[in-house]
Amino acid sequence: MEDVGTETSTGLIETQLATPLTRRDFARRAAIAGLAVPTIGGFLAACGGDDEDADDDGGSSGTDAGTDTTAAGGGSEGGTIRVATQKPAGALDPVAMQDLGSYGMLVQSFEFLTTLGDDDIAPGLATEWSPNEDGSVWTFKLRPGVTWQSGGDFTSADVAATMDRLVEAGNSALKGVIETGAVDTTDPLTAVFTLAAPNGNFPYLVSVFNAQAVITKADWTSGTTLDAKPDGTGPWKLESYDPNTGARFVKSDTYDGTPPKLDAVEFQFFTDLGTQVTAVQGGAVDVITQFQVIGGDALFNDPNFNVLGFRAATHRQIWMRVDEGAFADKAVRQAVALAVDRDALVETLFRGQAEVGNDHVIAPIYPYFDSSVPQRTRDVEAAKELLGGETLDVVLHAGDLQEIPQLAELLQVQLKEAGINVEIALESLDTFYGAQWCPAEPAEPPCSGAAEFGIVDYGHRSTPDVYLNAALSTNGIWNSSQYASDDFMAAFTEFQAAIGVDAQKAACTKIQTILNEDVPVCLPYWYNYISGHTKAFTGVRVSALGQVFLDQASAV
Amino acid sequence: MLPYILRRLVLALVTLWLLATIVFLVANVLPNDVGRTILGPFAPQETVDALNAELGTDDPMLAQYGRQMKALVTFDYGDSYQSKRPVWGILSGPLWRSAKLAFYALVMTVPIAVAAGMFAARKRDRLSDRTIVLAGLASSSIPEFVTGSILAVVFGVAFGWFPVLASFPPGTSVVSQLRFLFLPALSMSVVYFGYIARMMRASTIRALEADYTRTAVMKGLSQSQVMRTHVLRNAMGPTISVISVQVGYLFGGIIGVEKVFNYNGLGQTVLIAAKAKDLPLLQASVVIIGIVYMLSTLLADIVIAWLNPRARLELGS
Amino acid sequence: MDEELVSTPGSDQVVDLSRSGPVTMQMTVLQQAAVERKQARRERWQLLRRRPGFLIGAGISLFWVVCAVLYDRITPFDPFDDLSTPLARPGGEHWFGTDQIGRDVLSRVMAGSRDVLVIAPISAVISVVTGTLLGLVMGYYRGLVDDVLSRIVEAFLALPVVLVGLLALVTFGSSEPENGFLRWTLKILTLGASEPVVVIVVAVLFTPIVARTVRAAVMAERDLDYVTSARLRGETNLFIMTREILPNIVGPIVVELTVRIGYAIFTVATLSFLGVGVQPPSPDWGLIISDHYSLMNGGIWWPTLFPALAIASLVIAVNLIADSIQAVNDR
Amino acid sequence: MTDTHSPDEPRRSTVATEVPPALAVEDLEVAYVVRGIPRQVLRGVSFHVAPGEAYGLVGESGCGKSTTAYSALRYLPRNGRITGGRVLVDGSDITSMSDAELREFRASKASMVYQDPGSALNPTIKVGPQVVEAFRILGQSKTEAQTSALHALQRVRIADPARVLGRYPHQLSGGMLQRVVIAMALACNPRLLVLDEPTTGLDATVEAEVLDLVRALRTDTDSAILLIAHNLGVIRSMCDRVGVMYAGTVVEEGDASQIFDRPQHPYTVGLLRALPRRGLRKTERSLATIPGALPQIGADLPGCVFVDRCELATHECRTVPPPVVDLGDGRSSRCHHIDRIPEIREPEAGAVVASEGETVLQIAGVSKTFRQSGHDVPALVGVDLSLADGETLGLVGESGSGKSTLAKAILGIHAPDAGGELTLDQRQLATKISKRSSDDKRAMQIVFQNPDSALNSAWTVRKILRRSVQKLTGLNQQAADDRVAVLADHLRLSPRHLDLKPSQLSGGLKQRVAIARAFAGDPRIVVCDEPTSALDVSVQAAILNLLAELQAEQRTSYVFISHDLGVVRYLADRIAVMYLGRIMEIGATDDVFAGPHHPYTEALLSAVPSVDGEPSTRIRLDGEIPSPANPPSGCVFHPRCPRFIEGTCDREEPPMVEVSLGHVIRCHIPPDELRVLQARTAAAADATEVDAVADSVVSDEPR
Repeated sequence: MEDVGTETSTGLIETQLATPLTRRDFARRAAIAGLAVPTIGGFLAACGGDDEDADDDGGSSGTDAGTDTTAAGGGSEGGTIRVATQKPAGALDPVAMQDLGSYGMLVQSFEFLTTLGDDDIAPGLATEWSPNEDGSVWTFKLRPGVTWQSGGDFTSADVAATMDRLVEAGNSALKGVIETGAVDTTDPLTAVFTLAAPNGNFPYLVSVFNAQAVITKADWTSGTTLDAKPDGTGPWKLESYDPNTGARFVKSDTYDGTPPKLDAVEFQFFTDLGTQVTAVQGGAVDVITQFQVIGGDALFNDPNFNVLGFRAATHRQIWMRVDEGAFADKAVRQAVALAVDRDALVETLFRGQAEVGNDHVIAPIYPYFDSSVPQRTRDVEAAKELLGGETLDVVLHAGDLQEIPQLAELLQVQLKEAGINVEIALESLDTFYGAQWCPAEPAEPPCSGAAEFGIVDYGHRSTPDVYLNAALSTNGIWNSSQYASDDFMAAFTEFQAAIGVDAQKAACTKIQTILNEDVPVCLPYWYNYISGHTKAFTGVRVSALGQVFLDQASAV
Repeated sequence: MLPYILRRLVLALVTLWLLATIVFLVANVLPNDVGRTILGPFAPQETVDALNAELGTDDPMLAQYGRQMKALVTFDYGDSYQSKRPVWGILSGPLWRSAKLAFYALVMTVPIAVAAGMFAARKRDRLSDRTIVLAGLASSSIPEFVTGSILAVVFGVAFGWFPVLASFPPGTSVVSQLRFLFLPALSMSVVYFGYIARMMRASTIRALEADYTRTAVMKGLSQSQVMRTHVLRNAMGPTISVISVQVGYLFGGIIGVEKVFNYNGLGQTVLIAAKAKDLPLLQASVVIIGIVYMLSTLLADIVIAWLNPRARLELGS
Repeated sequence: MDEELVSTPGSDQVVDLSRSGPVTMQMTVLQQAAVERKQARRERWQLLRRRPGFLIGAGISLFWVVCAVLYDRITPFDPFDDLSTPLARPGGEHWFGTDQIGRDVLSRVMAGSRDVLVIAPISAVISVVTGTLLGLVMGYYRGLVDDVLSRIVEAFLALPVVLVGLLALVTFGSSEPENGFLRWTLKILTLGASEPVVVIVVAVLFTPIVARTVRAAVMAERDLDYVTSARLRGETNLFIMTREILPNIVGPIVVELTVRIGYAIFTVATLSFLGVGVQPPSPDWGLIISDHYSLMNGGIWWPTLFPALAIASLVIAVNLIADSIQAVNDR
Repeated sequence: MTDTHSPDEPRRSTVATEVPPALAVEDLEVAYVVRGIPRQVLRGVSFHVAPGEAYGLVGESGCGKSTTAYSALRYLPRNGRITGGRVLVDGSDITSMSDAELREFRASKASMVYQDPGSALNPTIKVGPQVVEAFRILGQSKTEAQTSALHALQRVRIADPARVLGRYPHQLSGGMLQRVVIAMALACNPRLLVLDEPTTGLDATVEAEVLDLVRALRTDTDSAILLIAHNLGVIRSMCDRVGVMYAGTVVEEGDASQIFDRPQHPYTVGLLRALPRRGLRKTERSLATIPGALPQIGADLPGCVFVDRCELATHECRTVPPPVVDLGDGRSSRCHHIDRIPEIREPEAGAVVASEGETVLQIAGVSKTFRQSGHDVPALVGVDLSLADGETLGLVGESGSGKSTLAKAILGIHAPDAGGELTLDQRQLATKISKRSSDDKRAMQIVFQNPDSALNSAWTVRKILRRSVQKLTGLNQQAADDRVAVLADHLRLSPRHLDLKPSQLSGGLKQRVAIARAFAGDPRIVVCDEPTSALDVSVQAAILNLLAELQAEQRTSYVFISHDLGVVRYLADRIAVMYLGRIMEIGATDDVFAGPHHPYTEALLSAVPSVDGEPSTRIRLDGEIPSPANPPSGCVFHPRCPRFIEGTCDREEPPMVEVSLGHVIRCHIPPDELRVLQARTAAAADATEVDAVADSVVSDEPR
């Protein structure tokens, strides 16, 4: 429950960027905003038609956001932008927050050392950074002249305090990477990180893709919330906050960067995606942080709406327990995978705004994805054969989130043809995470007490490490299928140790093959992150983590 | 009058105590294992036990009941399981917003529905009466969430006359708030209309058939004079009384409407709390609605007494 | 108003015995009496049948009952497995269009009557049975018993149905409770209805409302002289309540039953709209609406509108029947 | 305070042919639409009322009296239609008026006063505005209307009109309310005043006041009065002319005294003979009854409407509608056989013999105190009574005098206060019914006033009777069935009736079933609580005959409660007069009626309007019965007593004085003195005119 508990696509956000990658590599999987598409027709033509094209578009789409920004130069001064977002699930505690709604709030006031760039991470509170030879010590030069909204200059002491807090709270991205006291603060404008182990990819771990890594003031304490103590170094200052209705940020007069053109940002909180679309249509809000293709037709068709859509690693896993029950037999798991009609799912649930999955967690957007591993396609006869003519009665557990209920229903129909009778047990997300999926605090990983068969949602990650580590590793904390495979573990270790895309790809080929064979989880599709804003504004940038950047936004 | 109100308040306290007891039974006793309820069937027993210990739900029933009663008396239901904030703090804002919405809906409906009910009674069994009766029946038969969705699409999206979302930004002027709340209030209004108009029609017919109405007609008063001076006052009483009893029921409608219009009232809060199995929040909400119900019935009785001196006499005794 | 001015004067129903001449054969006489009684019943039925409201209500209800009984056998498509183009507009093959995963909305709406037509009447019947018992006791004994029970009833009345529905569904879940006694009770009471918790919640919360109605009816009856007469010949209270008074308040109880069914339908639909109660792929009307209402702003109105109309039609139908029965009762 | 009145006076205009009538009803036909079918209720009603004349309509319920009255103001129920004929008020035809004309007509030319004044005024509005409204409608300004309202109340002899105007209706007594209604009705000085059962439901003493008032007001208005009453005494004492209605037709019309003394239609004859008139006792003869029942509304009646119940009926009567036979002097009758009227037989002498038996029931010091919102309300105070085997004890008194409470105390429905003793056949009786043995339960039963509520309408007659038989006698099923058959036969219920439900029976039959039930276990005592007051006279006669016969056969004792002194006098062997929970006078019926009476008895007796047209002594009582919660000091009757002796009556409880054997009066005035006083009053009755009472003003104390 603590990890999740929100109706967002990335209920499980714990970005882990442990793999050394070059900046160029990163850019290809950054999944940064904004393929701007005016109509659904165009959008479908661009993305639905050819995955590779879409991928390329996605890559260049980073510049699309940049184009908006330059265009914003001609935008008018002043005004307020209204943003529809998921209601924050918990308190706005930067250290402990776990959901998109909270992320969206925090990034308005706080900054990261490295932030969202056009095609890579870009300088944030750090103007430049460099590692030592083996990548075990990283030196970040800090931006001078930065002041806190509550007064005082931003210094390396703030960075050090923030990092200590994160380590103490067990931030999973930094866990094992740094220890407390890792930051040397001798020079107020230089933060020197001494890592526990060499890591070539460290700047990503303190970027926007580790949402909890916002830099807070040295005297900040864990548990303090933004609304209790509005502060930050960023462009916006929290003016009012009501956990139920929304929040309002105004231009911060202490911000050292280019002052935002807009006067204020207003967030309205929603519990329901559908009403957000209605809100945009009715002119109640200008930006929608995320919406779905189904139900979003109105926005795709709206000539005054700018759809920001991009490919992401967001996906669903249908887990099957390998240790006991109906799915202990690998043949049954394979039968399920064969009975699933992935194309139909992609078409029905996403109108093509998704890519079919192949039962492993290496997303096609990752550079090391091996497209040569054969794609599994539907074969009901083969599935029946695997089941040996037997029928199977199972209960499918799922949380009520976005398209998951429909996915469950479609699976029910599809599996029935192969002789697998599925009963659906749909629960609210809270119940689901509390009950059917891995309990909050597994006494003994892996994931003691998960249901046999279920659907769980995974949010976007810049690398597949979390998926591989938490969901599939022996004793992984979210290993709901209780998967334990030495072959897989070996391949995973190889992937982590690998330097460079080619080596990583070689490891991924193994991972893809092993998982396809063992099918601890069936992965029906990867789907696109879709966001957007009305054309009354420009310069809006979003990330796949529900973060909206409005410092460069302006009214047209 | 005052002793009557005092006695009613005392009775209300008794009712409140019973209400809290019922809620306690439903939430704590019947499920037998609150921790299991919250964590679900797959959670390991140690986790469940730990949660029960944390929540105090493994204490003897009597101790738990004592805590509940203390919560009722001190108005302190502790912290929400979900957000770890005090329950009353979470509920006060939404309660106020829901009250505003419901009141708006009532103000919007009552005059029209009362007029329609009286008109129908006057035209009893004629086409206009049948039309109103059927419209009332239909309007109170369509759940609020359905009406709300349709209204949102038609007036909010297609015509763009009203905001489709009820959540107005802080600092919105009252007039502007009325615009924001118009569509949700209207969706509730449609259902209220059916209730009130039908009730009003029935009690108007009763009043029209009463001897005093005959006296008035025989005096040579015009029909509208008779309706205004003699029938209205007498017919309002039963209508008010029935509506006040429906408060709890009508609250169910608010939940749906608030969901459709993303209005952060009590309904939304409760719905979220329910899905999160946030028992303290839910229990407190039920008690709040209970208080609202009792206040509204009390208010209704006072209004009725004001309308009808004979009722006043009955109340006095 | 003077008796003779009432639209159906009492004299109209009085069988005029004095004019029928001397009675010779007792058998024929008894038969005649039976015929007369039957006539009275038939007359009531004819009165009912002559009301257009009743006919319309009965017609609509019958349609839904047929749908519920024959279920997927009469639907044009399989309401669960027959997938075609998602969200196809109404027309041609799919009169009511298709839903978001491509099932025929008409078929689902037809099949969707089953849940509601099991849950609503069962919960209404339970509430009427328990409410009647409670109301009898309250109205008959008055005094302390009534005071105490009235307070409890009042407390229940203060409970918002939907909210308690949420609370109960949360605590018990939509699955069967762990508690053995409860599970047993639910099984007995709900006759295998698909959603025992919903049934019980609705039944429990409607009980006090019924009890109030019955109490009022009993209060009116218990002061009548036939009750005094029964006490004078030494009848037990139980006998007086169940054998003397109860038959006389059947009218309002029947009306209450129909009205409660209407409210139960409404409540069940609301609960499933709010996302508690039923499980997919149930074609429950509230669930279909819940799944699709947010699509309306995209112009996809059919998967919301048709189940909504179904709910409305059934509630209206039941209420029309209730109104008609009441009108005939009041004669 | 005392004065006399001859009810046949004044008779100003018998037939004023030269003056246009205030009300002319011509061939009026009215139908009610029942289930889509129009059913005729008035079949060509015609009569005229001259200005200043009082015209009475009599007949059993359902004969169309009220429909006629309401038609005269065109105020029919929603399903009523005037299908033929005309109603002319002051020369204008109201059947063809537009809505606006009708309103104007009602505002200025006609008014109506009806039964149950308690509901005739709007309970939510003070009396003042309601009276003022009646004047405002005439175009008066607000202040004018207020002054007029004050005058209007003074005119109906309300002592403190300003205070009454500031009251709500529920704060006033029934008599006071009826005065207010009359005041409103007279606001416009109407050409036509319709009174529909204006005194039904009021106590005899209050009724007398209201009737006096109306009579007095007639002298200063020129209004024509149309009076509807089922009480023939009221009609006789109030009206100049009378129309007798049957099945929607006026069957006989003429001068009031003529009609009552020399009826010329079989129906009128039957109606009058059914009444216990002229001090008739059960020992003299049984009462005449009219067999059968009123035809159903809308029935096809090709011949005489009364044919089915007429002794004289011939074939002609069935097929040919009788002509209106003008008997001269304004009299007419619709009968083919007026010449044969004298043939109609008087009932044979009754076989009922007064009984002198053992004491069955002894009541000693029975009191009953109710707790009402924290106050003690004594409803019975130290009542001592005895009831002999086969005897009828009549209980009389105004409402609130404790009659019913006494009956219920005897039956154990309301257990009396501790200290009182009930003895049945020398055995002490438990005070609570639930504590009594089944024999004791069986020994005492009751017949209620309203047979509709007394019988379980969900049960068949057979079930009702069988249950009582089984429960009271403990017989088995077969034996009980046999006994039910015997019982039914006894009560003249045909076996057919047994399988019907009460709602399918007429009022008279229902009451028979109720009596049968009371007799199911051969009771020693039957309490009859106004058993005939809900019934028409012809049915009442049958029930009274039946009760008398049953008593004679089974030696059952009756406690007979009634407000109708004629009925009590007919049936009761002894009479107890109650006031404020106390017995004021008790004695053999003849003694009580002959006097000397207690002043209260005297007032009760004089309040009854006589059908026989005898001039009667009229004693007025001030106000109404006081609240039992605060009984007056001394003699509880003293505040209303016309013979009140200051210093004695208000200080000391009066003693029980034996006038003659078994005739006891609770009064300070010695019997001899009372006898003299009462004789003097009676003598004065012949001399004094009615209008002397006009000055008397009644206080407005709330009930």
